[in-house]
Amino acid sequence: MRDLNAPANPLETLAYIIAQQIHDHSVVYIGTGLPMVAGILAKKTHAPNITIVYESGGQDPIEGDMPWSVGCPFTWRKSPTIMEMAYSFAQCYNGYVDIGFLGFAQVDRYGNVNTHMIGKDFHHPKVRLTGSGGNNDLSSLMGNMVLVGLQTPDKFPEKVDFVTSVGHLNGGNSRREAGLIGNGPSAVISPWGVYDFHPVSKRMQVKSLTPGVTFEIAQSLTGFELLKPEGEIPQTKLITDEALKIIRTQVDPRGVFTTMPSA
Amino acid sequence: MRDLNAPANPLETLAYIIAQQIHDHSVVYIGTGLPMVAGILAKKTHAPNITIVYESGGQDPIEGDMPWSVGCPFTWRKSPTIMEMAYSFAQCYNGYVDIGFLGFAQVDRYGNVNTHMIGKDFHHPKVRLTGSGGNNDLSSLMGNMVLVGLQTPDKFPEKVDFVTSVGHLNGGNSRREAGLIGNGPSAVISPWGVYDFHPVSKRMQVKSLTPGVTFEIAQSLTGFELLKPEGEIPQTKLITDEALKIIRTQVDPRGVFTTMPSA
Amino acid sequence: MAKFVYNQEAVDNLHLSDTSILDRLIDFESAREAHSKKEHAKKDKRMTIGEAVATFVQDGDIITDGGFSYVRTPHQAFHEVMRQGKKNLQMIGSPNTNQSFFIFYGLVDYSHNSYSGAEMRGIDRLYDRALKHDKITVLSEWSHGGMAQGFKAAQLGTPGVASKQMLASDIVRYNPYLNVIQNPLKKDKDPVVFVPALYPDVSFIHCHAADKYGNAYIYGPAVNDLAVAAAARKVIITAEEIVPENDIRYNKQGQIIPFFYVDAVVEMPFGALPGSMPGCYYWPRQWWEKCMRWATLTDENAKAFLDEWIMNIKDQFEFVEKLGGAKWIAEARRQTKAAEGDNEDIDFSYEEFTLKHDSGLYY
Amino acid sequence: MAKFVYNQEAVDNLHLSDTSILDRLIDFESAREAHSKKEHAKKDKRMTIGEAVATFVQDGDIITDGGFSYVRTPHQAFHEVMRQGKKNLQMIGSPNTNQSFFIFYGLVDYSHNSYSGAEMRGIDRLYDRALKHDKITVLSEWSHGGMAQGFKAAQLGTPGVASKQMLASDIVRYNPYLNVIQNPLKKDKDPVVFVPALYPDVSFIHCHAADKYGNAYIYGPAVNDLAVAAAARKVIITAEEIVPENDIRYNKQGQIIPFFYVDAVVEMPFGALPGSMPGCYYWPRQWWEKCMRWATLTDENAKAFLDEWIMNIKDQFEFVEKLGGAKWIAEARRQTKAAEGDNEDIDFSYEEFTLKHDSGLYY
Repeated sequence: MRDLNAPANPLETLAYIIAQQIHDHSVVYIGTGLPMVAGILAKKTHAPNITIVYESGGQDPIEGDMPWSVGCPFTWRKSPTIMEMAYSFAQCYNGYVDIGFLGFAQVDRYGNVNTHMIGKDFHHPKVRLTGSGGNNDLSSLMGNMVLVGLQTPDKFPEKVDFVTSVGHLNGGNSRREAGLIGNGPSAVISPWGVYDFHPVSKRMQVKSLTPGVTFEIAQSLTGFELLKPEGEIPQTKLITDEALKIIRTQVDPRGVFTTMPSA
Repeated sequence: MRDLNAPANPLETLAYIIAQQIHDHSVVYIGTGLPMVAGILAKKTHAPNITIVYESGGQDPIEGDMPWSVGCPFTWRKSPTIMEMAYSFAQCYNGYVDIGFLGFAQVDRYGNVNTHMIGKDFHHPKVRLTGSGGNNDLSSLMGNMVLVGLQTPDKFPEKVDFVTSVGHLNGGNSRREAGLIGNGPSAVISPWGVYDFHPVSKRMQVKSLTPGVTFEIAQSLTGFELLKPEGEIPQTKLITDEALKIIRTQVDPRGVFTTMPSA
Repeated sequence: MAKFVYNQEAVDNLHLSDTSILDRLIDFESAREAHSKKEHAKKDKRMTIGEAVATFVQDGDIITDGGFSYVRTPHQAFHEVMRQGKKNLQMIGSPNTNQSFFIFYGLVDYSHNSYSGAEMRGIDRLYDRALKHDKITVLSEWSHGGMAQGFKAAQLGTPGVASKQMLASDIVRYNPYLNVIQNPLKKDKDPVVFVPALYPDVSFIHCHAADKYGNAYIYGPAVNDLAVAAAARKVIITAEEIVPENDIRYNKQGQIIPFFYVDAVVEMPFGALPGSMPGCYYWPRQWWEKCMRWATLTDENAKAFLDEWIMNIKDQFEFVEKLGGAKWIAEARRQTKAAEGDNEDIDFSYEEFTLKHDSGLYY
Repeated sequence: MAKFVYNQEAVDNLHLSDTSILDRLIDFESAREAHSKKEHAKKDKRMTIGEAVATFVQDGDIITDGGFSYVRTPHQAFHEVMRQGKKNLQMIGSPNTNQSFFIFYGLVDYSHNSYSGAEMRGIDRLYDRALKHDKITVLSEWSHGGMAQGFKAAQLGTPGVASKQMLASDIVRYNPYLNVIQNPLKKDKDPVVFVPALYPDVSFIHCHAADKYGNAYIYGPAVNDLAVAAAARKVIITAEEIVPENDIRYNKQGQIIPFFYVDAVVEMPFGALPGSMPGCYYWPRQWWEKCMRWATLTDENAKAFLDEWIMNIKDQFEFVEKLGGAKWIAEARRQTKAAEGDNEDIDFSYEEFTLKHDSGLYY
């Protein structure tokens, strides 16, 4: 059992912020980890009528525990149907999915994502990561991708080490000219801020910041120049006590994804 | 109940000859009509270990009545699986099907088939026929297609009115050069003869003729020049009493496909 | 001005002066937009077939059916479309069952063909006459497999697939959607047909069971239906029965259409009549024999027959009563179960309809 | 001399000097020939996993698995491949579960990647080290969806499909199989990735039930398995149980592989261990935690762990005994049924493996 009185940790905060992106009545494509927490939190709070879709084929499972994998039984618990993988992604292409959430190891100013490797040499990387999984597919096909991850200058670099998934490519209309579908990523969410993209240049800009984080702090945690919006920067809405309790008691009671990693 | 003592009619004869093309242990793709009779006859006689596949998806049904359509329950009676239509045809592309049987309204010297129309004007044909159905698909993909139909100079014309399905196209290597799969049709079967194709020119040649039919008669029933094989022309093996009885009592006892049409 | 690049030889052969009529079938952007704008939440979508057709079928739509020929085709929904007298429709399907009835009553102007007719029961003489009298314009010829690939391409989320089907045949010369390209993997010449993803406007799919949200279950051959359900801009489910959502979740496996593809759910027992419905009822064979052997002989016969069985009928229950009511229901169920191996074998012989003999019984 | 046209930028980026190593994965002609030459009649294909691997896996083959990550992956069949010490294998799969174990023991030289790792349990440190020490050559990078389209293209009988996935990413720059072409339907520039049909040599698929001929039934997510079963030159089915043919015919619906795709049928209860098997058993979570958190830390740890659980084990029954035998079986069944909604909800908490705490219990 988790300590219900401890202050919210960054992962819980993040899960809450992600959940706020989800509108009720939508079809939501969920990647592994925090997006699962967020999707289930949203369904248990402000968005009870959403339908969750997973890449291994489960969709619209009945309520149960937190899935430990996108193929876990909790992702297809009494699903009306389980899609073959190719068809599951195709639902994004065909316009049936309203919003998608995926993680990143690195993201650049145009929302291009790297989950392949850290380092400059493909053959001898500093660290080899997982590769695409479904990350590229959703990014290529979705009109409304939300990218979720930690924020440091290394994780928000000038240029990602490998473009696993195209966001707004080189900005402007370059994504569309390259033939990709949909409008590309709509937001990037880190524990320190929520970012979106300038409507014309498609450069990443601050949308709201976590209380206590100034634009200068956010910039110092970013490896490229962030765009600053006009006027005062809104504060990201903090996690409510109620949402925190729901995460700890109902959504992720064993803290699979929302406790800080142990060894 | 059918008269068991009547002499074999042309349709029964044809069904028997078709059945002889089927080797045991093979996977057989069956079109509507006489090929169904032939396939079931083969399974009940010399080829008990064949597996029958139908275009609407049924395959390997348990024994039952004669199907009245390629979508009829008897084509998927307790089938282990029923394929979606696209996948059913793909089994031919992928090499899982050993032989296929289809009908024609017209066939030319290279085994090109017409099931679209009789006449020269697509917009105002003398008769509009069914169109392709699966005819083109099997012809495009199979290495061993057998074409089955009636034989008159109009039905074996110099040039078919519409190339629904490519056989050997313009002869020689033209089928392969056009990009089609497999070796093209291996035989044409009519009540009067069994024909195959010259190995180099791919022109239709006589393989065997029904007893009583001479090369000259066969030629007179053909709208193009038939190739005559070296030496004596073999006689097509006549339907046996046993096979005739099996057709009339077990395969098609109501004569759906093997009695001559009434009004 | 057409949006797409069409096979010009086919455009010429088909005498199409304005190719923009071809656009919508392959217009992915508008299909994606339609899919994204439809209701995505679980809402009760039940309505009558009359409401569903009035709401979701517009004049000019490209409509398609599910099922295959005699099997699980949404005939009764189609009959309602005919009764509502929609205009300028295009039809596409493998096969295009019922198309010639629509043409006969002036609803359908354009056809995309892969097969018309009734297999061994003969060619479609109504379609033949319509063609000769310029009542129908063919927009594209297909093979069953080629059209199936077009629907599958849509379901699979691809702009199109390379095909070895239809290549070098006259079908390609009468299909503006098919462009022959070089296989990009091959050094030597290797032509393939590029089959585009196909997006009909309205798909009717008759299912065994659906919940009120649209999750819909099919037993027996699915044919192209799972693909067409994903592709069509509007999906109307007619179902033998409406079941609780949990029946789909707990009891059904295999061929299921997800609810968020679906626009309307219609409870419609006997909705496949006069076709057969796997597990439920066999086809009335004499009905088809009378249709093919007598009704299609002349336009007068056709009008009498189709008026009697389609235009002047209120709903499918009247159709069943005309077939023989309760006795027909029991016999048709026994027949299909026997054919499928779920009833002890029975004698399938019957009094065939011929021009000389109409028993008035249709089973 | 390679048979196909490869994306030269990717060939250069991957430092491939001889591209003929790439050919077999997309060599349709040889796949078709293999399919056409295999046994097409119903024969009893039962054999042990040892016989199946010895007969159907050759050095140099491209092997693929079924299932997804922890779920229904044919781990125990893979363990036998490792014990038999096959060489120069290529691996492809979405994800490529187990690949790094193969590389560690020197069986696999080439990989086709769409994902390696264990989701939230971390990156694959064994694969990371293998790459840095030049023990593995990457032949192609994919997305899950792109690879799935390649398998589907094979099942669908097409040389390839146009895709909007992977476009403009570095994946295309590290995948020689992907050529970017113009969408033939569009007047304006519209790039698409041509994804070729993929034909692995050997596919292992772990199923719930198979008959002795090879008709095989899958419950739960099918992922890519129906496609891979149609595509692979050789298909080895391992099954939780061997059922009479009539059980498939009368009782099973949905995801079924037809017998004539199949070369070997292996009765193999617990064949998905240490993964989970829908309806049958849950995954041993601590086993994976020990694997990811301890075994992959150093090569010494890896050898100790993999020797203990794979190389020095006779069969899956020994594996089960090490997990806890009968008690594990009962608990794992209860867990998966509860997760799937078929057992009353239970408490899923457990003693997590950490570097400081190994309970020795793996459920």
